[in-house]
Amino acid sequence: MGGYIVRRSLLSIPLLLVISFLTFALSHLSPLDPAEAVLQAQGVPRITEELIAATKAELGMDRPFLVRYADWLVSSLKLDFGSSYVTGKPVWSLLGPAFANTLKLTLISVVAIIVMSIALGVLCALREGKWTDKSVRGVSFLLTAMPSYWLAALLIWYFSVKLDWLPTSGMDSYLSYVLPVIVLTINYAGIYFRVVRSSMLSQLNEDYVLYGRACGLPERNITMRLLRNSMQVAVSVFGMAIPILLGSTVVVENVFAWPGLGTLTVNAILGRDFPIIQAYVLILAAAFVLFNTVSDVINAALNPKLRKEL
Amino acid sequence: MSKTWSTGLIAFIVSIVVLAGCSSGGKEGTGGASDSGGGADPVQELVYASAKDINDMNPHLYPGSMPAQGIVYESLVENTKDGIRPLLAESWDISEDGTVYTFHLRKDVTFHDGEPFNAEAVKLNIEAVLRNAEKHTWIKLSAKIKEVTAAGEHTVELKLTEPYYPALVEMSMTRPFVFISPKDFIGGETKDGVSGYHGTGPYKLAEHKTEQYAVFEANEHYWGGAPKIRKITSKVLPAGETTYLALQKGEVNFVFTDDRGADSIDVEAMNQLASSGKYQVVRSEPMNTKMIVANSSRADSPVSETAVREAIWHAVDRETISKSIFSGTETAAETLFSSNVNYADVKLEHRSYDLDAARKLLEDAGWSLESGEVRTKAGSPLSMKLYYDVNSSSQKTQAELIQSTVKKIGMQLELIGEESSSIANRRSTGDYDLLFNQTWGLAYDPQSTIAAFASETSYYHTTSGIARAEELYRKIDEVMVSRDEASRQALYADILTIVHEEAVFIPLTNGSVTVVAPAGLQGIAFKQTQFELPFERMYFE
Amino acid sequence: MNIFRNVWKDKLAFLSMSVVAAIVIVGLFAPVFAPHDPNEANMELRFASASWEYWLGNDHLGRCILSRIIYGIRPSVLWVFVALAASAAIGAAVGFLAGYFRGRTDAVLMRICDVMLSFPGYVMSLAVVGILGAGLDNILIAFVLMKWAWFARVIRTSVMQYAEADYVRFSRAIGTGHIAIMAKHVVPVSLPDIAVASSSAFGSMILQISGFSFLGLGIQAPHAEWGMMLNEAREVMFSRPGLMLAPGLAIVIVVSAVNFLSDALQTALDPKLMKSGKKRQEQAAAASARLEGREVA
Amino acid sequence: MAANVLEVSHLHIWDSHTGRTIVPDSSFQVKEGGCLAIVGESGSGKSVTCRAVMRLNKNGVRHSGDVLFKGVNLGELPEKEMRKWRGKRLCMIMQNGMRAFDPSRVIGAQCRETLAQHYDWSRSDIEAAVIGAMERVMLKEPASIMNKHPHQLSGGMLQRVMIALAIALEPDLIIADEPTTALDAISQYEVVEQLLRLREDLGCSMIFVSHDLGVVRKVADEVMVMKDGEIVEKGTSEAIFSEARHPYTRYLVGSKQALSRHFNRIMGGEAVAHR
Repeated sequence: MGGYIVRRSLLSIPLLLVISFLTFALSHLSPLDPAEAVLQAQGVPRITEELIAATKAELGMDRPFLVRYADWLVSSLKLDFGSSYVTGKPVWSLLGPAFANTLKLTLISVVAIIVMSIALGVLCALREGKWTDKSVRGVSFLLTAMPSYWLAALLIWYFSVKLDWLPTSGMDSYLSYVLPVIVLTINYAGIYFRVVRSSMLSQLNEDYVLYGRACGLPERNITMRLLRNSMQVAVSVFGMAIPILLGSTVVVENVFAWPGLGTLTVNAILGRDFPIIQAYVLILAAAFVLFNTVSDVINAALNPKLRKEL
Repeated sequence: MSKTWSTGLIAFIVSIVVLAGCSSGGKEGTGGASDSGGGADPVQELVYASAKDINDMNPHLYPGSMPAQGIVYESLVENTKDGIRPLLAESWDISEDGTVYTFHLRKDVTFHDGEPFNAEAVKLNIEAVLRNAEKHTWIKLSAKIKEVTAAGEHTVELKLTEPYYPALVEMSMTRPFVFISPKDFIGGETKDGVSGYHGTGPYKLAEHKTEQYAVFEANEHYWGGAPKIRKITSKVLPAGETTYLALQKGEVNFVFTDDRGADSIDVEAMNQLASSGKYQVVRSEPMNTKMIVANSSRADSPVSETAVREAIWHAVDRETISKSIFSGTETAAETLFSSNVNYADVKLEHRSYDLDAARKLLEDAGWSLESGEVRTKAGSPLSMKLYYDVNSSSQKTQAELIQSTVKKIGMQLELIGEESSSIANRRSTGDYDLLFNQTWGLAYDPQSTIAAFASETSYYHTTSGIARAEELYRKIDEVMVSRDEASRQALYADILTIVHEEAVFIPLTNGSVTVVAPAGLQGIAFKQTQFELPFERMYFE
Repeated sequence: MNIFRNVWKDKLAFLSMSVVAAIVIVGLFAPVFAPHDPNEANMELRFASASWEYWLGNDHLGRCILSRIIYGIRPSVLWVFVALAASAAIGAAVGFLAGYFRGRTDAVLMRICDVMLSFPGYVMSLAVVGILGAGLDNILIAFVLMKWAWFARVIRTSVMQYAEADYVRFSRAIGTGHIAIMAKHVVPVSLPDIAVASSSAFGSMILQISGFSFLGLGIQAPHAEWGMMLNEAREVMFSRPGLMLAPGLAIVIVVSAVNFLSDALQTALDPKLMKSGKKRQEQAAAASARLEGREVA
Repeated sequence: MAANVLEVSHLHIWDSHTGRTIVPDSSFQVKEGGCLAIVGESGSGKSVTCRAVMRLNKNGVRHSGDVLFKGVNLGELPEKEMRKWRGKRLCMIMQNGMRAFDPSRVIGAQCRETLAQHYDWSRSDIEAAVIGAMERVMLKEPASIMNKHPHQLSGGMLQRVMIALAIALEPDLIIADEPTTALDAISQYEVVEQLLRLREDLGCSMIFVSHDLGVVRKVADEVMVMKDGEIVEKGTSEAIFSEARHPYTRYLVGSKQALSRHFNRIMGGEAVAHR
């Protein structure tokens, strides 16, 4: 097992290198000269050739591409992603708090998603083909088909305006979490509960269920067995939910004015603040790789067959 | 072993996540700004909605929010309705030849950090700005200052390389010639950032949570007397409808037209708020003119033809725009400057909304409608690009309306929404056919706006393609140095006539600054620019 | 063809199919179905409510909302479909090569896919749009760039099953060319899998692209697009909430129809897969793999 | 004469989804202390019949007819009561030990869970009972087996764990659904031995499902042959093996004869296996 973890982790290193390179190269695909982008982003009213040249030298942009890449990579490892073009502040000082805010939203949502999908998935699997199963699936289909911003708007309209129970936006108190979490949960639980349901169903025909019943075990115990075993499929899926959600809260953050990564990045994109975009992409891609590795390792732990493949 | 291990892992992850959730929730509950919303009790506090974060408050650079910088920092003089008035300088003398400005500073001013505001501080600040001159080329004064000297504890001398008539106006602008405590300089400079944001203004920055809010507290030692409004919070609310809700619920209690000229809530919503009795809506007198700028120098585009520009002018239904899009809050503008602007009361022929006239103009200019819906001339279609600020819904609506009307005269407009900074860039590089813009406001009109006609960063590309460009630039140069009122008036009349005849600035409406404030707020006033508001004069009864 | 017969039998699936087909036809022949010019402004009808002439009322420029919804099908559904088809085609090509030839080809191609898949798709689309600039075309490009690898993965898995089938081995043994084998034996049998994979990604792509338009990164005015219409409606959301209804429902209807259809396709394929418990478990794993394609906007 | 512990009459089993009949109409009895073998090819309805007795068929599969267990009609028993009877009075032994246990928990936990369901014993009593039962089925080091996951044990061992569990539960009727099919010859032998001992020790009755006539001959008193859901022949073991009337039975006996010989050889070589 230890060997597997080492091998799997080693595999992700070249992957991370490729990702970091692409991320870095990405900003050079822009039709806009980075130095010009810096000046524009700073809102300098007049941009001259000399100013561009001076800015280039100042930012070290006159050095060869690969040198800059290496430099950026090394400092990135120390969470030093350079300075924002727009504000001149270190990128991490902007990204860090935003990341924390998005992480809070994401983690709470993931918990809600997990709880909801397990509850619904188990319910539907145990009542497969019955009215409950059909209606839950039908409703979840409709809910997942709703654009999140539309759903958010409806919820704001009802809970914040009509009932005046919850704040409309921002991140001021516990209550601020309620609506964004609900929107994310509805959108994702509708998908994830299907995974739980189908993996429960795949377990339902297993002999251990029959044997358990034949031994006179109550349904509660049987359900626990089912749950424990179907979770093995679900655990890797849920593991990936965290990075997926981290990267997909953009629209929800936009609607709820959540001071998180999505808001920061959309602004960075509109303001062509490349260091922030780079850091954002790098961090999320790294999170993806990390969680992928972890979920592979977990899978391997659960299923010894997989270990040999590597 | 692996099975129990996995179960344990799930439990572990879940518990971590739950813990994280709880702890974060707890923190938010105690440390948040939830109590900052205006309640029923009229506390002396304003929370205004802002589409963007206040950003870097360094007053010698440009990313910061202008309304925020305006209450923290001050300039030596102030541009008011009645001309240039004292601010940090009590008085000033200008030498005979117009090259030496001597400012006598107020003696009772300190920076927010307690540092004295004196000649030395002024010198350090202006010199720091000048050392970063390449970023300030738009403000001509920055290239004309030869030397700053402290002639005494409270006397500063500004030596110019040549006389420059708008010098005081440029000294009055929100940036860059404003003053920050020299203690906040990093290595004697401000161009690479500052360590604090201590100005001399009526408010000081107390707390800033990026992308969330910024809190400004009243400066108790303000030389003009401590302001009555004790606390001003700038809350980031990116979307219009959220702002409306937040106003309704009291999460914010103040909204104003932002520095880009965009209102965060639409007129209808404002009226609803006003009719609820909780809010009042206050509008300034017309401050500027919103317009479409045509790039006359773009030879390969139809927009370089006067007839085409005139046709567009005729195809804009200003009355409808004013009535429907702005619900009458902005009036139709027939000329670049409304007649209440200095020197702008010039007799110019109005081009009314008249599609037939537009068609005739195009027909006469050789643009014929042969087949399809778009006119052509020598094989090329009558098609242009119109850029608008993606964050301004009214610009977008106007653009769509205009696009739909010009279609009737056989003209095709392609609409492109971009960030305001990108549009500013297009204006200075000449990479556009048509774009939305506005004049700079009462403090700057007409002199700064007209000076900008010749400026490469501004409207050079707009004006350089017209037949009488040389004459125009010559007259602009003359008017800047002319010291005789009558000839100045004549020159301005000529200039305005030329750009009007060439139809390069197609006016739309006269814009104003709108404020939505709690019903009980008194003393709501405006400055001469659309970029700032005098919060220090406001109070609750 | 059996699959399609099964889908036919399922009433809900039949309904979904009809809805999707109707929408596609209406979108393709938008000029025929739309009662008005979608871009014609008429300020006198600004925010007018539904009437006999304008069934769904008028928007902030007095344009016919129904016509805009109908024309909006093109970017919101049809162009998304084109992007989907393009990424599925690229993915299928790569998947076929990798799954059929195995060995080194497979390893190299899958490594590339790994790299592509290790980027969070939504984040990357956002970044690509940010760098190339806003616009529907750039979003579609970003989607094709980000999605093909996922298709390649799914299709490879499906091809691998069939490429090892006896008849394929037999064909190989008697010296039939690779291309002939693929065309004759591999492509036809994996088409249903491609259909299932594409249909399951379709709904989420529609959602995501309308989400981009909603953020103002998508299609440019005045062209009608559902996400864009919602964005426009959002500004008057609380004074005229009705405007949010039509485009929102249009999205919900299309996406749920597509999802139901995808589900029906999957179940139609199931009898083959569901016979043994073991296969079913594999299916659950496959479902979870598919899930990544179904990120939500 | 011995009473019947189980009397099944007019059992009709069908799939409610498709309406297909699986078992049209079968009736049979199991004598007190006797062993009835159900023989037939896979898909002939053997397992479905057993599950119908336990009332454990899948959702879609329904049955009608009377199942009398010691005079009580099981079909009329409330589900709660029925659950108490399962395991305690009617015990099942499954074909595949590997899959009969929850793969994610250790054997001991599962045994304890079952016993705790039926006996009001303390944890240590249960432990002792399980260990005792395991020892009786010749499982070495029961304590360490209790701490192992199913995949760490062999099929034969798991089969014997199931038998041990049956011993601890002391049921009136054991239903062994192809308990030897998945095993290699030596494990088969051991398991059959244990089953025989189980009957001797507990004096319980048994339904023994198999398609392996060699094993059946060794274990069963009576044999029932099923084909396509119908009982084609029923009789004592000797009668079936010596003078089968139905052609299908004769075919089965004939075709299995060759294979059985091989099995018998091993059965005869008891001494070798024991060492």
